[in-house]
Amino acid sequence: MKLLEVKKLTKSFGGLMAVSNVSMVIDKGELVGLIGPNGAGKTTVFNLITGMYSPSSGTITLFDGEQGKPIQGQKPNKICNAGVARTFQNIRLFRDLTVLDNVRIAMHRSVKYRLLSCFVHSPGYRSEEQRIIDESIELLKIFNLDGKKDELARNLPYGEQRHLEIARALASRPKLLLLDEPAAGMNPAETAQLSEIIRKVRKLFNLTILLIEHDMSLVMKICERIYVLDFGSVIANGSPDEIKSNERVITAYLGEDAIDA
Amino acid sequence: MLEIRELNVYFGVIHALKGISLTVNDGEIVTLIGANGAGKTTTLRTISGLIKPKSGTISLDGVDITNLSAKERVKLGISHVPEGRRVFPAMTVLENLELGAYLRKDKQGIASDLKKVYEHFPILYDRRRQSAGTLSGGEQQMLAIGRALMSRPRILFLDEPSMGLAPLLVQEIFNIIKSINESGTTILLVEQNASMALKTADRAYVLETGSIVISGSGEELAQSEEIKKAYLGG
Amino acid sequence: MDQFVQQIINGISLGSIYALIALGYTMVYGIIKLINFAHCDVYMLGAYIGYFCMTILHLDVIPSLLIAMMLCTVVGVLIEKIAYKPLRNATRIAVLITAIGVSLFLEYGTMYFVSAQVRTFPPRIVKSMSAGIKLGNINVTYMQLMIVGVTVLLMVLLQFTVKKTRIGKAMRAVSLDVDAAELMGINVDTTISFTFALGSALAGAAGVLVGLYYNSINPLMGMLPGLKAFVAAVFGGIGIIPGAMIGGYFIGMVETFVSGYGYSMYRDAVVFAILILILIIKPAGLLGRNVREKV
Amino acid sequence: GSGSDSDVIKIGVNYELSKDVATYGQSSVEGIELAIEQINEAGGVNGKKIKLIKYDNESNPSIALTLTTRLMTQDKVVAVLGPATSGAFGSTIPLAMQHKIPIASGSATADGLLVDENGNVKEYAFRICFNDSYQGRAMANFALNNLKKTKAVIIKDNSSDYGKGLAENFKKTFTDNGGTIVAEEAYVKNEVDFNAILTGIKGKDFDVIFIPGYYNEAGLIIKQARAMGIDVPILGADGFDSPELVNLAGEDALNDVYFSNHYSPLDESPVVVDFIESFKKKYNKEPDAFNALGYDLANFVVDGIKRAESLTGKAVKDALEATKDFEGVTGSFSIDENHDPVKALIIIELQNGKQVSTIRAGN
Amino acid sequence: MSKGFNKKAFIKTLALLLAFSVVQLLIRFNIISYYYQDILARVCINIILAVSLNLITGFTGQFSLGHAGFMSIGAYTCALIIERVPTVYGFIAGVILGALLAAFAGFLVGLPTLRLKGDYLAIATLGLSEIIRILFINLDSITNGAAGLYLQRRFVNWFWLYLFTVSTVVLISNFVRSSHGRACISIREDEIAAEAVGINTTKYKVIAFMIGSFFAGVAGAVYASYNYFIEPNLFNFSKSIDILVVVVLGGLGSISGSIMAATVLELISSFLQSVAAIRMVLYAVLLILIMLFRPGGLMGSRELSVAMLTELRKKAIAWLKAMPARAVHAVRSIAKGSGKPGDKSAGKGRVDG
Ligand SMILES: Nc1ncnc2c1ncn2[C@@H]1O[C@H](COP(=O)(O)OP(=O)(O)OP(=O)(O)O)[C@@H](O)[C@H]1O
Ligand SMILES: Nc1ncnc2c1ncn2[C@@H]1O[C@H](COP(=O)(O)OP(=O)(O)OP(=O)(O)O)[C@@H](O)[C@H]1O
Ligand SMILES: [Mg+2]
Ligand SMILES: [Mg+2]
Repeated sequence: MKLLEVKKLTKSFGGLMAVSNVSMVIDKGELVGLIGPNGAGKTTVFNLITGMYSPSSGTITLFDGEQGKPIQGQKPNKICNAGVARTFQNIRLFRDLTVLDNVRIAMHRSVKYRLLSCFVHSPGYRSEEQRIIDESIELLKIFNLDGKKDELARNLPYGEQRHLEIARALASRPKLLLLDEPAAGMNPAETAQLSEIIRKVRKLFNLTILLIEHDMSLVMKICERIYVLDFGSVIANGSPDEIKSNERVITAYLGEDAIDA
Repeated sequence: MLEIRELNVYFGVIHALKGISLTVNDGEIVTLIGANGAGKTTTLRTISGLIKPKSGTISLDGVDITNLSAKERVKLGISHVPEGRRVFPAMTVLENLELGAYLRKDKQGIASDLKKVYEHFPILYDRRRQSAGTLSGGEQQMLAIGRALMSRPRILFLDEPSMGLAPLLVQEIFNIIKSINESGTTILLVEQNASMALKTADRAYVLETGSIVISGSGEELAQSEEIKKAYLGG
Repeated sequence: MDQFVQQIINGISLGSIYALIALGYTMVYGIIKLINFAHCDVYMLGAYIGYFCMTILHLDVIPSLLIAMMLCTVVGVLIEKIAYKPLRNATRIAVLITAIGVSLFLEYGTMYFVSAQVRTFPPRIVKSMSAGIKLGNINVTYMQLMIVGVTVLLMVLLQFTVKKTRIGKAMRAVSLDVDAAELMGINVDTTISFTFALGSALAGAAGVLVGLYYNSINPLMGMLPGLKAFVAAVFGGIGIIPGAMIGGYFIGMVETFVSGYGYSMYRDAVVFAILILILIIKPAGLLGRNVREKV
Repeated sequence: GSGSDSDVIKIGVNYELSKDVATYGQSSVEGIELAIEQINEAGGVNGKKIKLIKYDNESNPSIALTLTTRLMTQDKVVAVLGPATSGAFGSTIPLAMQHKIPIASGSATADGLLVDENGNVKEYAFRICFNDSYQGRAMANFALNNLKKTKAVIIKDNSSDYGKGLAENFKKTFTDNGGTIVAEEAYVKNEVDFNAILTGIKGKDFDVIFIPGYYNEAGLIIKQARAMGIDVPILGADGFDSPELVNLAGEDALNDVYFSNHYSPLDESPVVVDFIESFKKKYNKEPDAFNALGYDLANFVVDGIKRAESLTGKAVKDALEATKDFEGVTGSFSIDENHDPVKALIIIELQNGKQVSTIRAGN
Repeated sequence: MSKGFNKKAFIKTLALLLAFSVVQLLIRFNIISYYYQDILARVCINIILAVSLNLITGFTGQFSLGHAGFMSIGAYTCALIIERVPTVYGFIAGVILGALLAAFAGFLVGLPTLRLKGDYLAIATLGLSEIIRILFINLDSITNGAAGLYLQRRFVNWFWLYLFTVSTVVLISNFVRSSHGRACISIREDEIAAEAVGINTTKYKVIAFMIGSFFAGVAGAVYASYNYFIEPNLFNFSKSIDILVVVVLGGLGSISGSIMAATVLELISSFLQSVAAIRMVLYAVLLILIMLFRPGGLMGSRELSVAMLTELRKKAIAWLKAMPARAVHAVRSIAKGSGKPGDKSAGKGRVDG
């Protein structure tokens, strides 16, 4: 069953075609990789899907069951509320807030009380706040961050910041999660740990995941299907094994002796 | 060439570097590895003069440079590719590169170095009029390295140069590091990609929460079980 | 028709004054992202220094101007060293409050010494400055021509400095990333001091020129044009040198035409309304590019 | 019993010493301090020295209010001088009524300031300056009757109640008696460039300009108007009175300028001559209207204190109310039932920067 | 759990009532003089202003230089109503209507200008408040122009001041601690990330502006009635700056900081009155010094809490305990003739504490 369909997506900056004519389909429950050389347009695809940019042309459709809804060009918060969450290539946490607050903010979407009742803190308000805290802590537990819930995000080590970003993205209860280089800056041990976590949350939250990553050990290990982008266009699409042996991908991206991992 | 003795750095109450000593000999590639937050970046920033140490000495070619300004250190031949690239976003690629040669006056030398950088990173030539802030992550990394080379350094610090680069480029970058080194530049390399780093380096130091715990030749460390377990994912 | 031309002349000369002050705002803003509220008070100091040179030392206009520029440079650099430099790593708004403090200090420090009274320049000098050309019904004084000339010249020089010279490149680098600039071998402190020196020298010159032009100075004289100049800088795109100029002329023109056609009571309201409209259309000012951060 | 057991008598000074209208406050206080110095040198009041307690209200009526409270209840003064502007002065009147301590201003000119909505005088408030309607009317009549001008342009100080009050009253009298207002323009304090306004009116048909405002800006308006070739008579009020007017406008520009005032330096009465001399000695400059009004204000209040039966607010108020033929620098005056001074107004003519004649004007 | 919460709220309410009654009694028995009442009133009004601006600038991160404009709408509305209906009911109606109109203005301002960022927004808000002021000057027939409006009666007393101040503080701090408040804070922290986690940033900016201006309107109304007099120039650019100074000095994003700064600044200001001639110079120097030594403001973005007080107390006790030793040391070193070392350590202790 389709969850996301991208059709003929194009984005140009001035004369530069960052993304050109990209079409892809992601089914519900899949874990799909998006790889390609630096500057191929991967992050731009994410930015288009999440509404950070509006496309020059093309459509992006998000499915709810059979029902498809175009989301291109909408504001990021709308798209998030439609069920798409993301992390950023350059970590963008709320650095001066606590770990707990980072997650709580992202739960805003599910908050049930009205604007006026938050002025007086009615009983309903209080139980709802408690729910938010409880659920946030549950979420942090998955990432082993519950013990640090009162620390400022900026004071976390890099790896934990990446984890927190994923936790925050999950807090909005997305159907589709976009991860932009989650393993960047991590050492192999940490990367291994990350892949475990990705597996776990995927099961737990019934997630569909689209993942950008340059660490092939991670990508090849966990992705079921991979799209390869080069100069803004899809040059290959297939299972990890197919991709590994694709000549075009090897010359453009992987290099001859990269697949020892 | 570079000698660091008993370096102590504090951030407020955090004791980030706890009496670090290390040496880099002329012509070597030395790598500094360690987990996140171990203090690798802090070490580099201290050596290049962005952070003032509480105690300890740094000397270059036997001259104490602990109290020199960053500018004077650049003059003496230190160049630093900082963590997170730190390109000048609103300036074009070309302007960024020119700034790398800020302290140099030899127009011809600069021009030929510029050519060399473009040879190393052809994509930078294509993007030379684009503002650096809109480059992709990998492109920015190349720019940062290119910019550092423009000062024609004698010793180059690289802080996680492979971060966010495509596999092909990772190899490429390490090749470039090697060739830069071969053309006479001494290199101090901080890396998360420990296996590549150890492969490339002559010697290595392992940093853990602000102290150096192990040091040795690159090969030696690459074989060490401890290292394998902690840093090589083995 | 005559009236129209005359109003354009009025607008240009008023605009030049705003532009002259706005250049200083914009330069400092460009490098440390600080709305240097004290800038308009350095302008006021310049006027007083010129005044004392001419009345007490009986100097001529040009030497007074130079002395004022020199002393203002010193003041500007001192302000930066004492009040702003310790706050390099603080939030911008904290520095802004400090700048307000410095501004109050200069205003009331000056007022304490020279009282709030307006001062006028010696008649001999004022007379020599108020000559002009008459073309039919249209009046242009040499002073006006001089102010316009100086403003345009300075703008060109500044733009050249920032875009083409080494120090200019250093200024831009510092404004983008202090640490990285330092790694390039740029002396950040010197560069910032240089910017303040340049801006303050401009303010000093503007103070003397404008003081002479209108022949009226007082310790609070910087407030009104300071605010307008700041608005002008933002209007043109703060941090952008030609922007300050365009902003200055724009505001000068709008003010002139609104007043000139009988709506002087609503003058500032109209200026601000247009400003807001323009900002809504161009959120980073007329010349500013609204670059969305790449994520 | 305010301070009756000590050997000083405290008078509060609540003036605009900083921010927007610091010039008015500072000038007033110069006059006040000179007067008190002289009084103390002459032995004070019944052997007691006068002590001024001086605060800065930052040109802000709201702070003026606090300071009045402070002066009346903490410092226990017998009277408060100031503030200078009508707004600030008016806002403190309720406190004077509440604490029963007189306050007096030398420059709060707004009409109706001292009476409540039922027309009853607010007992504890006094002033020694003309009100706006008096001067506005006088100048309108002067323009119509003496100068025979009927088409006026008003350029008013839009940031002060003074400018607004004068303009309104001038306009009313002028139009009621057959004149027309061709244009009404406005500026704000500390402005220096009036070329746009002047160019704008230049094309119109008018024969007199009225500038309700202060010399700081008026001087520049006159200068710029004359430079532009506008040579109709220019009228103003006591805000013009300052030696700086000549410096600002330049002698050549000050032709056919008329303004209403309390006194003229041409006046040879000994009070005026003495005042000018001692003022020059103390401050090394010529006095202006605010200086003179401040000086008179202090003397007026001390005169009241001298005559008061006791040092209570009520007694001082009664004494001030009874003031008759007080010989001030700004003219001799008595206090009327509305606590306004009854004093003559003169109109001064300037030619080539010199005061050439004074015209006694009634209404 | 929820029982504990109620207890806390109960204790807080009790403390608030107690504070009110104590001051009320002190005023009754004339222990708090008129002058101190006056200072109290000003502090209260400044607290309302600062806390409301803090919501906009401190919590939501929107740099506003136009708070005085919103305040003036409340002030004029209230004054005009009181003028016609000079009763307590008129006053209450004035406050409510003033606040609502100010909030409406906040809404109008918010919609178009909120796509502006940083200094551009600041200048737009400054412009709007100036436009409002100029309108008040020129709408002569309603506002009496530059001459201002006089009010014969003062309705504001300790009861009203306390009510309005406490309500403002409680309502706004409740708001910022709610999910909606956190949405505002996230805008300050990182607008792009906030959008990405589903926060409608435009909506929350407008909400922050509306709530902030609502309470600025309340402050304005109270101010008008307290002062007997208002004029357009009371609400000029410098007034906005004054409010901003309080907020920054207290700490952006700290309500207790705003409260403290409003109090401290008022006290400093009245203290400096005794040196009228150079008070502004001293004030300026103080301002600079405070910012140099505490660039994050008195409180940073933290709130005053019991834990913090305990810590402070501990520090103070330690400091006091060390006093005798220090004194002995000082005496000794003076005896030895090595200057006055006591000064240095004392000064340092203060800056650190
Ligand atoms: N806002 C922008 N303005 C101009 N060019 C842009 C902009 N954003 C992206 N680009 C360009 O589009 C191309 C694709 O960038 P993108 O960030 O999507 O690459 P990427 O595939 O994510 O690369 P990397 O793996 O290095 O992160 C790059 O060449 C980049 O310079
Ligand atoms: N400016 C700073 N202020 C406070 N603490 C800092 C600062 N910079 C670094 N630290 C702390 O110093 C320690 C060392 O940091 P450093 O950045 O040097 O680590 P690193 O080894 O480079 O880690 P990474 O692999 O994540 O880059 C960390 O605990 C970090 O939190
Ligand atoms: Mg990318
Ligand atoms: Mg690092």
